[in-house]
Amino acid sequence: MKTTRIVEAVLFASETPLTAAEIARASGDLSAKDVEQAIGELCHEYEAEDRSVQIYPLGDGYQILTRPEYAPYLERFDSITRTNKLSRAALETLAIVAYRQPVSRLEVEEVRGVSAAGVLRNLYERGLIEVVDRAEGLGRPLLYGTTKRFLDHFGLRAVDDLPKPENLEIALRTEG
Amino acid sequence: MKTTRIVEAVLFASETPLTAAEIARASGDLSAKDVEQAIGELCHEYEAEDRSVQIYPLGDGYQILTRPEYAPYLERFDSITRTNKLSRAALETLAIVAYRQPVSRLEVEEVRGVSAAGVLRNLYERGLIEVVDRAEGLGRPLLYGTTKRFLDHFGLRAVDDLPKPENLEIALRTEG
Amino acid sequence: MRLPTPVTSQAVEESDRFLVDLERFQGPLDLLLHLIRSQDVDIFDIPIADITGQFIAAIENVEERLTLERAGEFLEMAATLVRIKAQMLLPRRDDLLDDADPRSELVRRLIEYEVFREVAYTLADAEADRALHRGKGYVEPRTLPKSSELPLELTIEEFLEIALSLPAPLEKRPHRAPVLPVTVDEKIELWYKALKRKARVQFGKFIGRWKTRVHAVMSFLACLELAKRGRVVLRQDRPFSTLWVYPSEDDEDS
Repeated sequence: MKTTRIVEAVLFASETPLTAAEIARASGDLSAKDVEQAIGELCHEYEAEDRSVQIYPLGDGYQILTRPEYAPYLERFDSITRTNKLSRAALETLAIVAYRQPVSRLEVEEVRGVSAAGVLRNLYERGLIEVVDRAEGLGRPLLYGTTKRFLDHFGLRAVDDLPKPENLEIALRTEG
Repeated sequence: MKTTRIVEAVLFASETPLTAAEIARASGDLSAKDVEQAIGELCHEYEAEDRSVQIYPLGDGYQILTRPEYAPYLERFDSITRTNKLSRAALETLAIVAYRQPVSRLEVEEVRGVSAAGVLRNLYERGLIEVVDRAEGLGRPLLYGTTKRFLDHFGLRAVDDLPKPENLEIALRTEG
Repeated sequence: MRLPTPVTSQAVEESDRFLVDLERFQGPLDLLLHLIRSQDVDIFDIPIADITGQFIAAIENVEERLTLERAGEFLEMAATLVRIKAQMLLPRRDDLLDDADPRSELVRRLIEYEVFREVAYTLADAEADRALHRGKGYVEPRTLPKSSELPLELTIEEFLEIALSLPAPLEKRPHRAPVLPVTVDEKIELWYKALKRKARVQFGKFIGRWKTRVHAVMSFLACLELAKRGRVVLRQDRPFSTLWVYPSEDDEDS
């Protein structure tokens, strides 16, 4: 059985991103490296054949997803997983958590100038942030960080994929 | 956008069979007949390219599924096989609940030495165990027992009909 | 909750242009940034008097629509602005360093917040882009059978084999009330013994010899019984402080 086909079958059957190491579990003869190579070949193949799906890197894993141009056709179907867009408060809070992690509620509130308890709880319940540690000091406040699901939600491979603050247009404006 | 690709995207995104008429909902320009034709083309294409998936008619609908020869590779993934076979962990936990009921999560964990929360939830969702009581003491933990469905499955009338642990070996030998 | 509005008449007129829907803003920093950026003023040299006036005017008009918590956040910023404005009016000493500008901390916060506000926009774009990619299971199943309805694939032999492989059951913990290993009378004897040698005995020390709760309870009941009989005096200065057990004065006679 060809490696590409085995990898394709596994990716096809999964509803969540799988890492190369996880996919390699499909067969005792497979290494994570074999899987990475097979994924590269499959990507080319899907591209060449103009398929409606492609393999996308998400977090440290991969998942087969439909291409963006087919989104309008799928919109017409009822979906249980239709994504609820996050509010601006949620996005700003996530931005702070992503860049400053591990970060406490107090730090988030200092940056945004508003209470953060409700937003943090909401993000936690959606699985976008998690408690990663406790700070030293009074009350040993919880410290938050982003999750794998955060990367998946935004289609990122890693938190480092986010633009560096110094590369943001805004930074140029303040220096000018 | 080619009809075959639209149909492919819709079939991919669905976990259950869809009828041609349902798939046609993807676009106002599509009829069920167009969809049937596209499915025929896709079947040929997948065949010719020796893909690991194929479109199968199921009931009055269609579904993309992995080909049977890839089943052995997928069996290694508990999360992505959708049969109602219990995992080893689930079976062990079920046995503990059956023989020790009413039993708390903590007691199950003491026997198996690993966290039992996920497995218990799984068994609960499968309707094999239920909450029968709350224990006295700290936190009043839930106590689990087996359900009628569990008994029905084995054709037992009551939990007491289960072979006694001391007779288990005999029971296995005589029935096996 | 009325605000003091020490605003120049010019600022009040100006502020009409900035009547804004506060719901649009994430908080006081967001509103302040909007006021600064929309007028193209230098963030490092904020015209604090004007901006303060505009800020207060903006929140005044919608004050009653805000929840107390949100209103408090905006009011706190208004107070900060007023304070900075007052400090700016004080004569500056020559030897004052640049960073002693009363606005500097506010500027730092504004720039920091603006960076994250920008990142949030980047995230919103990423989110929208990701949402165009649909995974397996996106299309809602017609009838997904609940796993509790699917036939179970398990034979009694398989089940029993697993049950057999489990470690032997631990001894069932008895759930009935334990037979009391100690009695009040026994504890009374022990109290007599302990008090004979000492002027007073610490209750905690007395019961510390036994691990189980029943000993503590019986010892305490014994104490109460002895106190009732007038054999001991119990003393505790404050709730939860050390409980001392004294032999009664006339106990020596008995």
